[in-house]
Amino acid sequence: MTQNANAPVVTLTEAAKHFGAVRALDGVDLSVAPGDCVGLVGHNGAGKSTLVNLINGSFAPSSGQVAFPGGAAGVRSVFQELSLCPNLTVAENLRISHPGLKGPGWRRPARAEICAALDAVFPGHGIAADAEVDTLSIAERQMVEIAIGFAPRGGQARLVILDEPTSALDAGIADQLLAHVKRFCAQGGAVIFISHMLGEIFEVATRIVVLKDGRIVAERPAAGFTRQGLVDAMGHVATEEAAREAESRPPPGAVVIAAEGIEARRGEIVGLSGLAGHGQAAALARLYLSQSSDWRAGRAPRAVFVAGDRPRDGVLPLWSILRNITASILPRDARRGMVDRDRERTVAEEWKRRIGIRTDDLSNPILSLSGGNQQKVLFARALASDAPVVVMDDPMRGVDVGTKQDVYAMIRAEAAAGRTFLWYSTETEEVCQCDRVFVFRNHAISAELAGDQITEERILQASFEMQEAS
Amino acid sequence: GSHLQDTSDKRIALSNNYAGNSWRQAMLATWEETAEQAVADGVVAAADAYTTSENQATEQAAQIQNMILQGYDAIVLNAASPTALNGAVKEACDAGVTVVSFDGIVTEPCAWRIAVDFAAMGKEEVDYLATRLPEGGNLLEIRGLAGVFVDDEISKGIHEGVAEHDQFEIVGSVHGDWAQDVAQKAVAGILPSLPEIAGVVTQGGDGYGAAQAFDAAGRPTPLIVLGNRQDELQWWAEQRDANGYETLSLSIAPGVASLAFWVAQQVLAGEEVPKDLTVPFLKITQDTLDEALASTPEGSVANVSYALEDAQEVIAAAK
Amino acid sequence: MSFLARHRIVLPVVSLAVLLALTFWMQPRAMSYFGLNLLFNLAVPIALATIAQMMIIMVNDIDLSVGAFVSLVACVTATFLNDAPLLGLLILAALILSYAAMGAVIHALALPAIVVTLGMSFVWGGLALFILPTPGGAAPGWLRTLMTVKPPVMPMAVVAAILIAAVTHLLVIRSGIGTVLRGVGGNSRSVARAGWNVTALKALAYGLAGLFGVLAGMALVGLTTSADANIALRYTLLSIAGVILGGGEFTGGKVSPTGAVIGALTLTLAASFLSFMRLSPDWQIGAQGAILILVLTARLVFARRGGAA
Amino acid sequence: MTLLQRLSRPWIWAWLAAALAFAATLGLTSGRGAGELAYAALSFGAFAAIVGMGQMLVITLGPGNVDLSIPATMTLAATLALKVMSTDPGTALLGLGVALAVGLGTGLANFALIFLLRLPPIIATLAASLIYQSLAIWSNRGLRIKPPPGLADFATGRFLGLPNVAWVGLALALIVWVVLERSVWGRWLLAAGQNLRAARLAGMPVEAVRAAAYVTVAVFAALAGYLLASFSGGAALNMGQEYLLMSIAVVVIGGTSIAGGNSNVPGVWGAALFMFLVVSMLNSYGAGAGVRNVLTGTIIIAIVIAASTRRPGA
Ligand SMILES: Nc1ncnc2c1ncn2[C@@H]1O[C@H](COP(=O)(O)OP(=O)(O)OP(=O)(O)O)[C@@H](O)[C@H]1O
Ligand SMILES: Nc1ncnc2c1ncn2[C@@H]1O[C@H](COP(=O)(O)OP(=O)(O)OP(=O)(O)O)[C@@H](O)[C@H]1O
Ligand SMILES: [Mg+2]
Ligand SMILES: [Mg+2]
Repeated sequence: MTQNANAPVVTLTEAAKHFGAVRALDGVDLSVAPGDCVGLVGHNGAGKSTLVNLINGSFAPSSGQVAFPGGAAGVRSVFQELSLCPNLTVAENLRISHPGLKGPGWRRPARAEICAALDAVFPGHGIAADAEVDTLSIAERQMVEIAIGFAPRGGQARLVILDEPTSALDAGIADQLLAHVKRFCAQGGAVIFISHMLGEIFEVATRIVVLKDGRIVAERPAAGFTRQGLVDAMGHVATEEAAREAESRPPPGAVVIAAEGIEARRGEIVGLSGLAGHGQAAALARLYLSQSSDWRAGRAPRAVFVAGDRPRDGVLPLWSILRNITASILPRDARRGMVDRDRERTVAEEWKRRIGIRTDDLSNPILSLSGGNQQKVLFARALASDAPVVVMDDPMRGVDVGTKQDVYAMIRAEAAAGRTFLWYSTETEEVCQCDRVFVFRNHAISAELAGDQITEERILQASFEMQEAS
Repeated sequence: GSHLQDTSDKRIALSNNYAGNSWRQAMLATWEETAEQAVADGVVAAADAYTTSENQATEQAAQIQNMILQGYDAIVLNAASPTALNGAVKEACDAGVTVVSFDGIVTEPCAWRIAVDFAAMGKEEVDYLATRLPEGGNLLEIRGLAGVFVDDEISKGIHEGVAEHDQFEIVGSVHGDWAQDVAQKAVAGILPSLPEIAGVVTQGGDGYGAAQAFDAAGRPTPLIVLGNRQDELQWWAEQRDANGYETLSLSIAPGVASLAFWVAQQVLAGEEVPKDLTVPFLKITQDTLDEALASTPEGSVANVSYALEDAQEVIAAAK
Repeated sequence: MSFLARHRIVLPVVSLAVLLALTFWMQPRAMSYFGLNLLFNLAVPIALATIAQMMIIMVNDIDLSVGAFVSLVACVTATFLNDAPLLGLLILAALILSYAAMGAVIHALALPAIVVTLGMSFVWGGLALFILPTPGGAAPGWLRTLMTVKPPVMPMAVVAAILIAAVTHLLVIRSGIGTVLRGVGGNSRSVARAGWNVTALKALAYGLAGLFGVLAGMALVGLTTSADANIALRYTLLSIAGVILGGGEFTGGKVSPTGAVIGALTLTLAASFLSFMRLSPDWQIGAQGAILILVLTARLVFARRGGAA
Repeated sequence: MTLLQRLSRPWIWAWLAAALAFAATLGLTSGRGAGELAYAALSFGAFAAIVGMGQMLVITLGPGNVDLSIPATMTLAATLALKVMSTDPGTALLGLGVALAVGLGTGLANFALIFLLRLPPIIATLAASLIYQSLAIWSNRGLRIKPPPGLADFATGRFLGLPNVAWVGLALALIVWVVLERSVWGRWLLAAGQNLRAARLAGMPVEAVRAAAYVTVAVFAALAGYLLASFSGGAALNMGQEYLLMSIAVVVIGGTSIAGGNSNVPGVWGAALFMFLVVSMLNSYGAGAGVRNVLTGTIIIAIVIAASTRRPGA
């Protein structure tokens, strides 16, 4: 059976997916041909991940069709929530998705193939094929997962769907990925690239598709969009200008925290930066744990935590959205040890409104929310408390542009009211929102930057110094 | 006899599979008494007791193998299973160790057996009931732990007895696992669906629990055959004083461990001992109740301790 | 990462070695062909049962029915397999298949394995009582011969332990399908997304557990020469302890077959070690608990060192 | 609430099964003895329910959490309490105090092994239970001491037609239910069971919660042991044995998720009644031990399947 080289890899016609009353995807027409790099954007909960799941067969469409004119072989997905087996080695994880590796001696080709794939996408990655995945950092895991997506696996990748692949990667590694995507498409592969970082979309996409509330609201070649036009199409009122509005915050007050070599003052936003996996997240977690107790929880905690690795560190999966929001403020609002359920609902409703969690009922399970909306719940959980210190571990992972601007503003307002923020981020853009930045390299602080010193170049310089020297 | 050799350098071990009830505790106490005295008198060099943590044949088999390794000259054995220890017992015999089993005996031919005729015990219960209740009636049977040899033997004897005395009918049968609370629970559960009960046949240790269950259900207390536990005997005495209650109590005496000790000593001394010996069970009747109650420590089991002479008698009787 | 954290097998090996050294010191007779066989031959069925448990723990479940299942197999072996070998084999095969079916049902209906296996433990126990209401039966001659064979150089128990460890290591750690099975324990969603039928994989893991359970029951009868319905009930807890002692973890598909075999040997040896100590009968039971705690406390050192990485 | 939603409550199934077993038993006597049977079920179900509720709190902590020392704790608490009381009238409260102190002690010891030595709870409680068993043997050599008459009368007595022990079990159930459903502490427990790390990072005192759960189960077991010994006329070394599997069975049949983070108090009581009634039913029908075991197992699995397949989204 011969195929026209330009026949689409996948075609969706009127594809829809409903979860009960929720119309996650509401009739979508989309076709991806070899050589296409489709940038898929949309607000949190727009239906992007649902679309991906329709294409890779995780969900059957409620109505409409998903067709693969050339067969479904070679269609790969890299998921938003990491999906490697943490107990297996990198090479063994390749084995899981490569049934062709069989018989005695399968390990050698497996190691060779995954090394080649990693080298191709992320030159100089430093990941051993025999390393167990749970010893790798989250960025390294993401790299492995991407490499498995592009690996030949006994055939040839024809369409690779990347659902927010860069959310855990730092800028340098993300650039390597973007370069690889471009090469891959130039050689006739197809990619669907989902990201909330519009810069990346503009860099790789040949075509941009904007999803809004489960429908495609715009689909044009990338050149046909401006950044602002894209934001408008996604339908969020906040403008990026809001981000840099005049600062009218009082000067920082007394030192409220000094640990792990990090010092922060009252009302200050302190950033932690550096390449992913250089000890920032661990330092942050230790710092938070030292501020709270395994044994006691008072009405007024000293610090609260916003997790970035949602399934591991944040979400309480069996609970409703409501209970997830109020998890950290139970002692404060309790009466004689009993939860005040009316007050709990009031607080949760208020934060749903303030931070814009997309749900019609707070009693819905937390897992019915899209990734970005789950992240908003974690924000609400922290901000709803009165703790003077807020510790944030890459908290904007998967949050859409519009919401990000709102959250930035909210953080600045809270800081002005006297809260201190410790903010680890993999995105330089976010670090630049901070008053002071500590750059990590090899599990130690390599630079402390303040005010005007906080620029992308200075941060990169501090992150790489050692590597350049050695 | 002068033909016997000196056993003062011999070492004997007790392999016990279970310590979780008052019968076994009394057995261990009797062993300890006998052993201490025998060691002090220079009859044997050592007589150590070992108990497994779980009532399981596999664990006891391992224990026997360890005793072989430790070089004991004789192993006195209360076995978790009559057949599942045969492998280990054979290994012991092959290593030149004398094995004497009692209460829970083993079928391996190389071992000695001090058996209680459990089937006869079950039958005697029904025979007794037949003398007391000539016109017969409904019986409730309380069994022990399913799948265990003793349970099956006693039950067999009971059914044999019922076949013989056809005025009786077993209308209900429950497993009480030889535990008071389990028996009480099982009886309480089956009672509502049973017609009037004339007698209860038990395997020992369940009588008091059964009486409690009848009481709680507001039913008249039937004729319950007891099993020599002190609390049963005391309950019996109370009932007797209150309303002239009359019954029978029988069980194997825990002191049979001391008998086994002396048999092992005799074998080591070179005495010709037949492989199969029997001991009578300890029976308490209306007449001997007060005497038995007086000699039984509170919360324990009626007991007799056997001396060397008793062992020699048993051996002579079997020859 | 520390040496110990990388090689979780080191700890079980060291515990076994220390315990063995202490045993030899207290009871030099044990240091012989004959002695080693006596010390370890009853560990062979335990090791097989531990491997069976490990297959289930590998896919993130736990099996509370291993002991009852091994007892049932022992009863079948001592009766049907002895009297009518063909029928016996058929029954054993059916038991393995029913184990596989149990795995498939647990996964397909998303049932908690602990409850289903708890229920099945009653079922296996009941069936065993049907077959052998009273202890008895006899081991088939060939099985008895196999379990009492005296190979040159090393006693049967040691040879068997090495063989079991080697075969299961190849099966679970080295082979491709073993890797996928461990993947099910690590992240079954990812395995499903890669196109595997996870229900079939679970059935396979449970089927393997059933197979090793059958081997355990047969080996046990070969040693004891007969069976009863309660013969191996304690294997349930022993096998769980063995897997953990061998460096396995309850969740996440982290298991070590070699470690599991060593764990089973260690548990068996610990009991012997205690009987060599000649404690008062009151404390013999408690000492078994204490030694279990001691051996496992070594994990603490391991965890502290590993945790630093 | 629709019928379907009602059926989706996992505890309904335990109660339905208990009702069926009850009806089937009475079918044999065409209704005679209903009161007696219900009374017996409530008496004996109470013990299973009390230990079951303790076990439920621990199982709620998530996979791998279970207390296997319940039988040993029951035996040790009962043995020491009855020994201290030595059948003297007026010592019931002293005995209760001793029993609860034993529970507190074993609970703390279990948690110390789990927390300080980082032993997996299954192994820690199993190993510790052997030590408690030895302590019980050593302290009383298996002698069966009778409870003081007043205490025995209380344990076997009734109030408003229900057995006193059932009142105790119901009161505890109410307390546990309120704590789990309404209190901050209950929320912490449920959160810790879903994702311990996330709960800790949300500022919850997870170690305190874990310790409290392990102490509570031991105290409940001790109380059950004290009551059971008083009820059945003395402590025996093997008295708690059947509550090992029973405590787990009533929790899971009652609809508590074994994956943690989700517990179910009414279900524990339903399952406790069921476990008594099913054995009574099979005994009444004259089933032998083999049939009884096979049917009990089959029914347990059937309940779990029924309860789980009706759960929407499960
Ligand atoms: N299993 C589910 N049950 C109920 N609702 C669901 C489920 N999965 C997704 N949804 C809903 O479908 C909608 C689309 O979700 P989807 O995950 O596709 O969003 P997304 O565009 O990927 O968002 P994000 O950028 O935050 O990842 C959301 O409103 C979400 O709440
Ligand atoms: N890239 C590598 N990094 C680290 N160790 C390696 C590497 N390649 C091979 N080895 C080591 O070499 C040994 C042989 O490995 P390999 O898996 O290739 O053998 P094989 O012939 O494929 O055997 P099998 O069939 O058991 O997989 C292993 O012990 C492995 O640890
Ligand atoms: Mg998404
Ligand atoms: Mg290889």
